[in-house]
Amino acid sequence: MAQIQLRKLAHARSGDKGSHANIGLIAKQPAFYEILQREVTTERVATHFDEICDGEVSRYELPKLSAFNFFLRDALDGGGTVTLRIDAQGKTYSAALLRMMIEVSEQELKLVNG
Amino acid sequence: MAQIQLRKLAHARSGDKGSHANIGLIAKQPAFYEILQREVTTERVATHFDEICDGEVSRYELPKLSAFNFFLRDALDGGGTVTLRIDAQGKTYSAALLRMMIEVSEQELKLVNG
Amino acid sequence: MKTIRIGNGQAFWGDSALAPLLQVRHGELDYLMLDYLAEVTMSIMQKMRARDPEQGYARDFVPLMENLLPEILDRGVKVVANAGGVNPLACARAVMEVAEKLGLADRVKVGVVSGDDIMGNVDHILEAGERLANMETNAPLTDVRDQLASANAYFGAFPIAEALAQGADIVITGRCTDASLAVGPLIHEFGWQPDDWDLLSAATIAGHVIECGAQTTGGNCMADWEQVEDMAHIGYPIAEFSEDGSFVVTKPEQMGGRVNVASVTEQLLYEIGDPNEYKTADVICDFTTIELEQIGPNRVRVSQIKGKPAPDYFKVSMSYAGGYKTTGTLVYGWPDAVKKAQAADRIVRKRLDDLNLNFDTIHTEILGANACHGSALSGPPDEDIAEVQLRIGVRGSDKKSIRRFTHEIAPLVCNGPPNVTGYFGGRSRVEEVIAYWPALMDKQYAEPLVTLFGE
Amino acid sequence: MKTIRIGNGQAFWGDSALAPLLQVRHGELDYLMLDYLAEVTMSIMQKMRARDPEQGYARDFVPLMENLLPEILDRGVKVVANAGGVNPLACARAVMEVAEKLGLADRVKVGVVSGDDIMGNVDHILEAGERLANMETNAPLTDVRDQLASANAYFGAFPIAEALAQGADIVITGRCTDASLAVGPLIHEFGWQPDDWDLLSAATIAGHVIECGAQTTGGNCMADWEQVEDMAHIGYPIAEFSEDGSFVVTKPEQMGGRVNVASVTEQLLYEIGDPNEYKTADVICDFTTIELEQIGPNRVRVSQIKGKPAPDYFKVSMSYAGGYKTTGTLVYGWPDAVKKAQAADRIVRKRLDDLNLNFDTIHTEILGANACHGSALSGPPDEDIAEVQLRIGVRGSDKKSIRRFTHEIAPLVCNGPPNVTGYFGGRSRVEEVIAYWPALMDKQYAEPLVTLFGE
Repeated sequence: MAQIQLRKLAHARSGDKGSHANIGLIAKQPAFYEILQREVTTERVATHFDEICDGEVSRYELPKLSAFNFFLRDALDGGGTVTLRIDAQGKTYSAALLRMMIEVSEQELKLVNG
Repeated sequence: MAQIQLRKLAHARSGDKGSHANIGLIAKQPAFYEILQREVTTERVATHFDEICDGEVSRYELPKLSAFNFFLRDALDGGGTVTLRIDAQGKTYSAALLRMMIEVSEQELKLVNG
Repeated sequence: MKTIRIGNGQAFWGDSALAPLLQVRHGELDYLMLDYLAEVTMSIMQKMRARDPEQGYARDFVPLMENLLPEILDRGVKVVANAGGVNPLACARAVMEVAEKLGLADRVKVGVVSGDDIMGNVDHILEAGERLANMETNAPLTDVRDQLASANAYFGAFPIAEALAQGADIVITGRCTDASLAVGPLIHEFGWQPDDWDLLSAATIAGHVIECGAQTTGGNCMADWEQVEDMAHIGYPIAEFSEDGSFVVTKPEQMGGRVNVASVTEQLLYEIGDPNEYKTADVICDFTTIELEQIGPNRVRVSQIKGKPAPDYFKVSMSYAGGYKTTGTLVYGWPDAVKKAQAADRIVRKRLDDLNLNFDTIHTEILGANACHGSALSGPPDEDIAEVQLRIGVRGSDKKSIRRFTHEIAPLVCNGPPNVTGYFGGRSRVEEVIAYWPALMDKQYAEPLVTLFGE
Repeated sequence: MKTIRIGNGQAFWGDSALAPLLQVRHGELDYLMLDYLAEVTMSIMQKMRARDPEQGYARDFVPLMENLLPEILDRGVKVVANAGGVNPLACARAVMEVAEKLGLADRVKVGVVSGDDIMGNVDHILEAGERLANMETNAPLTDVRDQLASANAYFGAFPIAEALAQGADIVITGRCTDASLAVGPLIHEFGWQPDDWDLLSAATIAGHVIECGAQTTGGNCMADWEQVEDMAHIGYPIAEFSEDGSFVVTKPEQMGGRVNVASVTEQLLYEIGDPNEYKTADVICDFTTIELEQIGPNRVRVSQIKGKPAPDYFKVSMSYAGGYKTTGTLVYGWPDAVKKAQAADRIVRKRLDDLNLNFDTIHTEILGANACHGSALSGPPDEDIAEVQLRIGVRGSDKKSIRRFTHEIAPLVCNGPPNVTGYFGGRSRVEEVIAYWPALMDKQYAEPLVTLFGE
């Protein structure tokens, strides 16, 4: 087993919906989709964003796009016009998710490293 | 001989005079004054501040205070109200000077490391 | 097979002033879609209209039309824009003035979609039994009724199609779902009915993909961003929509940027909730069946889109006065920049304590160390960092406390940790917080109104 | 031996609002000295007076006096402040109004030193043969005569002593050398003559040491800054001046901070040129003979000060309209934050090139990497930095170009590198540059005028 950073396997984009944020997480290759599905669980994302997100996290699957949508409730200190955060609309939360360390098998590691 | 950073031997304060800046450099102990006198020359300071200072550098000695005053002409992109620099009044130039690496003998090094 | 080319030339109020011009010139467009309205924008426009009853729309749209008008008339490109903000009729009047100034008034028809502003009817709607509860908290609107500043229904695309059917060359709307700006022209061109769910869903997704401008063509894209070509001259996106309900995302060939599956996927997922049920006034879209295919350089085909019957309510976007806030900043330089900023923060908080002020929140960020992702995710800061910016924000309902806070930043320059700068803007401005109140409302309570200018 | 205690309670306009109060309460003062005028401040006040002829002084001084007046009268503390800015008479009128409101008008005399404003005489002075050449560039004033916004002579301390001799409890000045605010009381108390060079020099240096407030008592001090005690409640400095021309620097015992040789030395060297010849209107000071001695906890004795005859000219501080400037900012987040900011900078510069705009300077800084000390000194940036702030500034005489630049920042949010935020302030404000023109002028061309209010 090996620990690697999520950004090796995926890219992402994030934004706001009122006081919630969403992060679209996209596998760099369709073959990585299952690794993301296993590793980037709702629970792990909620823990990862503990300091930022005050509400629940939901995960939605979009296998045809090799992607997931994460919905983070109350993750913007009240939303775009209310918040005191510099990232008022969660535009950098995409990268925050990609900081996550995930566990992959040696075989998967080879796949990722191409 | 050894290379050490000036901040080991000195502290400093800086500010503006119109479009010029000054830096007061003060030996942490009177015994360091002569090292500063030898190492922190007008020429070396001018080279050190090449990117920041467009004019001449002058050095003034204040041995009774174990200190020097450096006067940097045209070092503020036009001065406090004109400049586009975040450090409009050169308040952090003191620390910039303390980045300088200077050369000391082994004996002096012992003195500095106390 | 008939195709219609819709290009986006503006992703938000403040986007590139040149983009619409270049899109018209190089995009071979049938329609130019311009999106000016973020949720944040509506509250800004509200403040503008409060100061001047002839304002409250995206002012930049008027000089833009002055530049574009001759060219769009010559090329036969129609414009659909939500530039109307909270005052679409005033916006249309200003555009007609420009047309007259250019001697083109007899060649231009401007259609306006209004009626989304339900501010005057809120009490009636509440009395009729709608709670207008906050979708996020479920609190009833009565909680903030007295502070309410604006209330607008998110209309769909049919009123836009109606304006085009009446002959409008330019359609100006107030609040409508962003994607409608693309869906309206497609309804008009293809003659769709309100229950063409799959087609309406496909058109909505086409609108969603292009509504954020260059975010689809390589801008703000994490996938291989360094490989995006000539970002300085990035082309804005075009949806080439076929009558079969598929579309191709592309950009003007002559311009920079990159349209590939990665950038289109990032944008598909931008600002959505449940991808099985993306709701607009006209349809519920399903994102999970979408298929993407790179069919040529900078051409991505989007197909297999399904839709479900529209909800029987409008989403309503309301704003209300929610107190005050301000953020004070200082820059601390090397060495030990983070330590100094932290010490300064502790000093300010102690002094605020002594003053017995009243805040709902005090929030500190150290830019360079933990501002975007917080301390836990950002990891230990670089001890040798060149400088950081300390940002202390306060929010609350007591304006005096917020104002008093603004006096506590500058003194640190002489009475706090050393090597401090970046304080030349003076005391920070106390801002009124305009908070956002999203709700649902039965469609009977708002009626789109189409008006034509220039007949 | 007679000693006089002068405390500083304000280092600049915007310094701690509580400091003067605490200094009066705990400092056992004879005089409270308040410094409001940086060079930058004069140009801000100039703009204020242009908008309203009853403004142009440090407004905060008036509510401060409202708070302090009963206490300073009870304790017999006199106040000397350059709060008058470019409108000392208006400032004095406002203070007298406050005294009346408090029912203390019959117990207060306010002395005003004016006459430093030579704006109305500039042409006369030029015709009389003075060049008023820029001390920094030697260019003649005629180069910027048409853009001239203000012209003030730096007066010395004798007019302040005169106001005190006339019985003033509060002395309000316009432009004078900062140290004069301390020298004036000492002249008055000790009865010095204009040729008491050593004493005037010592008093000037005492004023210089305390004029920047807490910078003498552990604030903004690089020497062991982490060891400074209770910086949240830092005491402001006091000079305890003896008739022999030595003085002790100290602070109120009850308060935090630290007075030691290191902090006093840093402040001695603050904003000086040639230490052999520090010139004011009253004397030329020599800093090279000064001796410092720690004579007790938070007590540093300053002695052995020498002075030389005063110059026969006044320094004149002038300001003129020098074009326009603005700075646009964006925040780029991890990963590769610096690379993204650099790419964005290249994009903006290319777009500005395309627009054919006219700037004197375009200046880019990346806060977190090179903003304070430049790239060469800051060294390679941390590749893993949490975020940086990109700051692009432009300056020039063509206002349209500067304004057009402000439209080029926000678009990067969607059409530039990814993970960008921090753009919610809207377009940056175009500022008029008020530039500074220091010159020398024969003393005959300006006459200090002392006026007493409240008799």
